[in-house]
Amino acid sequence: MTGTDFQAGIERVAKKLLEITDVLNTLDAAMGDGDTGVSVSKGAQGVLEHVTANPAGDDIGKWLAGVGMAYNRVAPSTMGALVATALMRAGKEVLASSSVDDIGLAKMLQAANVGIQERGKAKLGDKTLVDALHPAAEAFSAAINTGSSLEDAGQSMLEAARKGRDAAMPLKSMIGRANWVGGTEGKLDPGTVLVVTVLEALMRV
Amino acid sequence: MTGTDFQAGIERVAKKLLEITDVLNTLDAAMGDGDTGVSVSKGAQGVLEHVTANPAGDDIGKWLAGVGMAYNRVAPSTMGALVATALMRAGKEVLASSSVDDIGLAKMLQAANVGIQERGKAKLGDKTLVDALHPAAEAFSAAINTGSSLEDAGQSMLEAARKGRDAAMPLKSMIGRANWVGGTEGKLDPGTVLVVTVLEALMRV
Amino acid sequence: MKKILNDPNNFVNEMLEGMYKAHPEMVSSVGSDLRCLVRKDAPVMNKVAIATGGGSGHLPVFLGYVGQGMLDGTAIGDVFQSPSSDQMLEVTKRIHGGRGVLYVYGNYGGDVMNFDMATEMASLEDIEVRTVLVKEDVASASKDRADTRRGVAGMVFAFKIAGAKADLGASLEEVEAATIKALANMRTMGVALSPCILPAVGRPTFNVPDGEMELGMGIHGEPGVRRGKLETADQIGDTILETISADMTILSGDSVAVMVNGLGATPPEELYILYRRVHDNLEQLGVKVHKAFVGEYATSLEMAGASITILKLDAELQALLDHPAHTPMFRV
Amino acid sequence: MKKILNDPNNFVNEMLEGMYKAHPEMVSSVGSDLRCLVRKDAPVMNKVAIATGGGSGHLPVFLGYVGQGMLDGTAIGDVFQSPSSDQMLEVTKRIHGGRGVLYVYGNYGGDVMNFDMATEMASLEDIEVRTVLVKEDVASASKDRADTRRGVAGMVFAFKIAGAKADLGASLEEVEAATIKALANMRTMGVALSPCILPAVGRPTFNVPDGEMELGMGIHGEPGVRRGKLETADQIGDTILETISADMTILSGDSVAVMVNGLGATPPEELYILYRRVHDNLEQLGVKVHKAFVGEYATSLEMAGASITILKLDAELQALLDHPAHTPMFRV
Ligand SMILES: Nc1ncnc2c1ncn2[C@@H]1O[C@H](COP(=O)(O)OP(=O)(O)O)[C@@H](O)[C@H]1O
Ligand SMILES: Nc1ncnc2c1ncn2[C@@H]1O[C@H](COP(=O)(O)OP(=O)(O)O)[C@@H](O)[C@H]1O
Ligand SMILES: [Mg+2]
Ligand SMILES: [Mg+2]
Ligand SMILES: [Mg+2]
Ligand SMILES: [Mg+2]
Repeated sequence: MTGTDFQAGIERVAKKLLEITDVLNTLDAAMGDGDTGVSVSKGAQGVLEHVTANPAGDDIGKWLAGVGMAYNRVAPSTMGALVATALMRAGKEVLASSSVDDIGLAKMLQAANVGIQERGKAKLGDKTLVDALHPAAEAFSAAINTGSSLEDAGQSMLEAARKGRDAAMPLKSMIGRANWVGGTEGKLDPGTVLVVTVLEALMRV
Repeated sequence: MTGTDFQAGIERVAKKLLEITDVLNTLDAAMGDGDTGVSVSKGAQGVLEHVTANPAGDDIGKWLAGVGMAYNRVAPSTMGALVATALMRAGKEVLASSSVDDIGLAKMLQAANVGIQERGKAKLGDKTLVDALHPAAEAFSAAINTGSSLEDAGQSMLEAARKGRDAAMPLKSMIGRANWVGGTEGKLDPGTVLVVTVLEALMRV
Repeated sequence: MKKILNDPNNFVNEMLEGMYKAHPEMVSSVGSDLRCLVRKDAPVMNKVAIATGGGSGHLPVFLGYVGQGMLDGTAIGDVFQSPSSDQMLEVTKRIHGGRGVLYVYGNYGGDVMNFDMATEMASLEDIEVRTVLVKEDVASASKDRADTRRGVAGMVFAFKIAGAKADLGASLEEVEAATIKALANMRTMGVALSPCILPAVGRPTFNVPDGEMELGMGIHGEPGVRRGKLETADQIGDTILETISADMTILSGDSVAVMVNGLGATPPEELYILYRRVHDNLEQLGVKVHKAFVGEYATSLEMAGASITILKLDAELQALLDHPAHTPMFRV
Repeated sequence: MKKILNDPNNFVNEMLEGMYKAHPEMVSSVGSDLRCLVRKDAPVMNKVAIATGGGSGHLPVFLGYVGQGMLDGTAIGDVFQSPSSDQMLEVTKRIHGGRGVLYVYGNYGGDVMNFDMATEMASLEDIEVRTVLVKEDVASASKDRADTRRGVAGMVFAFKIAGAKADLGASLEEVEAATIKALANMRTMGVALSPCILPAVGRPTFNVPDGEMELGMGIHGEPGVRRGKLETADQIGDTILETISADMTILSGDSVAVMVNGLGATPPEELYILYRRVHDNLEQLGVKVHKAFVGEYATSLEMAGASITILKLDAELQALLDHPAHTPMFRV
């Protein structure tokens, strides 16, 4: 995959996120402060402006890190820091590369996953986006490493993310603002919905 | 009249005022801040305690000034300053006297009236207690000076006070807190009611 | 009622106990009457003493300004009620340092009457007292009745100027003259967005409906010049500055001090938003802001709203404003 | 909504503009980003720099404490939202005086993540950064989970101690150590009586019914330990002090600083009533109050309520607390 592919992927994700801001706000209102969508839409818009002004070039890694920082600048706070960390860590895996193969993609997703966990200190089962991202990254790596096609690996990744999202639903939020609010059990965590949406957009689902 | 008579008069007034505190509060609530009765009851109670501890003696003037200061101490603010001024000015007329004749009484009432007007700067027609007190003091002096009995002079005084109170009713309050509040026209001014009550108590009506 | 209280009848006395316990090095009472509060080091000999007083419920006014370079003492009453003339006299006697006493306080009926009585009593004790009434609220009466205007946050500037002049060793006449000059060059106007609740009453004594404001309302709820829809910060700032400059000439080249004062519940953030507009408007007029005071300087319990005070400065007033002051709630 | 505002979306930037206009001699921005606010004289060379940051809506926290003897700079975000790591980095670079930078801020997820990112980026620029997290709110987690506690008004004491130590020329390690010591000796607990309204939202994001209170509620509405009938000032003071002294030993002979902090709409009068009780209780325990801070130090817009912070002092902390400080909203 080239820089152009990455830029197209980022743009697809950003546009898709702009479509689900209301959903994210509603989910967050039920168990947080109701602003996930507000923050994500600021971030997505900022990213679209940034990539228009700074198209991807020869260094995919550096470019991705720049996209992450752009997101954090326009939409800081929790989600901004997590998104920026994910993109910077993923980018670090492919610094100075002008194209990335499937194994590289798997490493990037794992790096993003590890980075988010290091940054946010959320554990599996704390009912955060980690509950969707972690199994997805694991499934994708496993599939790629056992020789699956990108398409198939992507499908396993998506399935794992959706399963993780649903499995987190009955849990109680243990971290972040949702941790203050009672009665989070049985509600969808907006972060897990966001992860599934991002992966779907990458997969053009 | 001796010190004992004055003390008895002051006690009659204080007890009578304690009976009408609710009426005063209600009147003030309609056109001020609703605390005339609160303040008057504090003052009357303070006066009763003061005269019990400090009975009237040979110097009626000094004793009256003391009663006025006692009132001001327990119930300062507008009414406290006016009452204290009235008693101090009345007392000044009979300093070092152990008894007072009818002409002396008229002078005392006039001094109180003038003192209150100097202190409060309210003019006739501003809809304050001056509208009841001023005509009462004038009527009493006129009657005494033309040889009326104390009883008859007192009756003219009371009549003048009541007429003054009623004449002020349709007016608009021009001074004090009532001046802030709209729609005072047509309402009884608590200060005029207080003056009539005080004079009635002095006359044992 | 959203108040942290014990018995509402003890509101004033318990607040005072808290003040004495919190600032033992700065203030003390006159004898056992907590409501007569003076500088710890009173009387300061050979200095004109500055006294004030009035009802409680306006902190930092009055107690918060007692100390070096500002007030020597104050007598305070119940919430929004005058103290007694006796109390004012006690404070006066205690702070008198041999060069006379200046009373500086707001133009409210009960306060004026009681301070006037105290002045008469002080003269019997051979203490010379002069009075400067603070009445800088442009909204409270038209210019031809300016003498009946109320005193509001500008009181704080008056305390500062009088206190500094006295601290510099001036005579009673000189302190009086500087304070009168400051007041002639000072105007305030405010806006109220919500009422306050007297602790002993337990409900608002007046009302400002949600989404409305009353321009020019007084700090006890005295009606203002206009009740209407809540305007923007910029509109409020414009209106107030226009009203003030219609009442007092402010010219290009003038130097001013500005106070944007919160009435109690309005956060500092909003006060700075208001200040921003006032600053820009003054700048456009060619007026220099020598010093800005943004915060809570004279309040009405938990009333929401703000007032803006403009004080035109000459060299003397500017120096007096910048003179050091050190009190429990104010520091220069 | 009872707010003096223009476009709610400009709340933070217009507030900042007001601050820069009001205090031009004390603060300036880093380049054109108003949300990166530093001392006018930054960088102070050969001094450890102190930085903080977090969401807006807590004035005087954070901006009001930037100045001599306290903070060198701060990055602030939208109301109750973290600033970006970029902004923190910009502030860090601008204030670095060659001896390292100490981050002192409250333990909130978004802030921690962004400051951690800024730390990583600063290290790439060869700036040594250390972090001391403020997490002194006893109500926010039990003692065995003390590491997850929030930072509230005690932040102000932390700024004061760190700032004074740095002002005295100490090294980064020494400043860090003094700040850690202060935090180990500090506990806060608060009570909320009414919610606050985010300007952009226009209605309360949580609720406290009239006549009720929430003991231990956080400054963004984080739930506390008990929702119930509004208690008296004395009961509230007793409960908070008991909770604090169950968490940190306070012994007869100890010397402490006390902060009774208003959350926004609670008048100073009520804070003094609360202080009175805390002072009496401490006195009964044989504890000496070295200094009392009663006022608004860390707020939540127009929330009604108060918090109490106790800081145990040794000789070093006492000297650092008394060390001069001069900032837009705080002065020692
Ligand atoms: N420490 C964390 N690690 C990973 N994800 C987190 C963490 N804290 C919160 N989240 C995710 O962030 C989402 C909320 O995002 P958002 O509403 O933007 O943040 P905020 O809590 O600052 O309002 C949650 O649904 C959760 O999935
Ligand atoms: N300046 C004044 N001179 C004479 N009487 C006055 C004056 N101001 C107010 N009053 C009288 O005082 C009464 C109100 O008394 P009170 O309620 O105790 O005072 P306050 O206005 O301080 O609440 C009015 O009804 C009026 O008669
Ligand atoms: Mg949220
Ligand atoms: Mg009244
Ligand atoms: Mg306040
Ligand atoms: Mg406030």
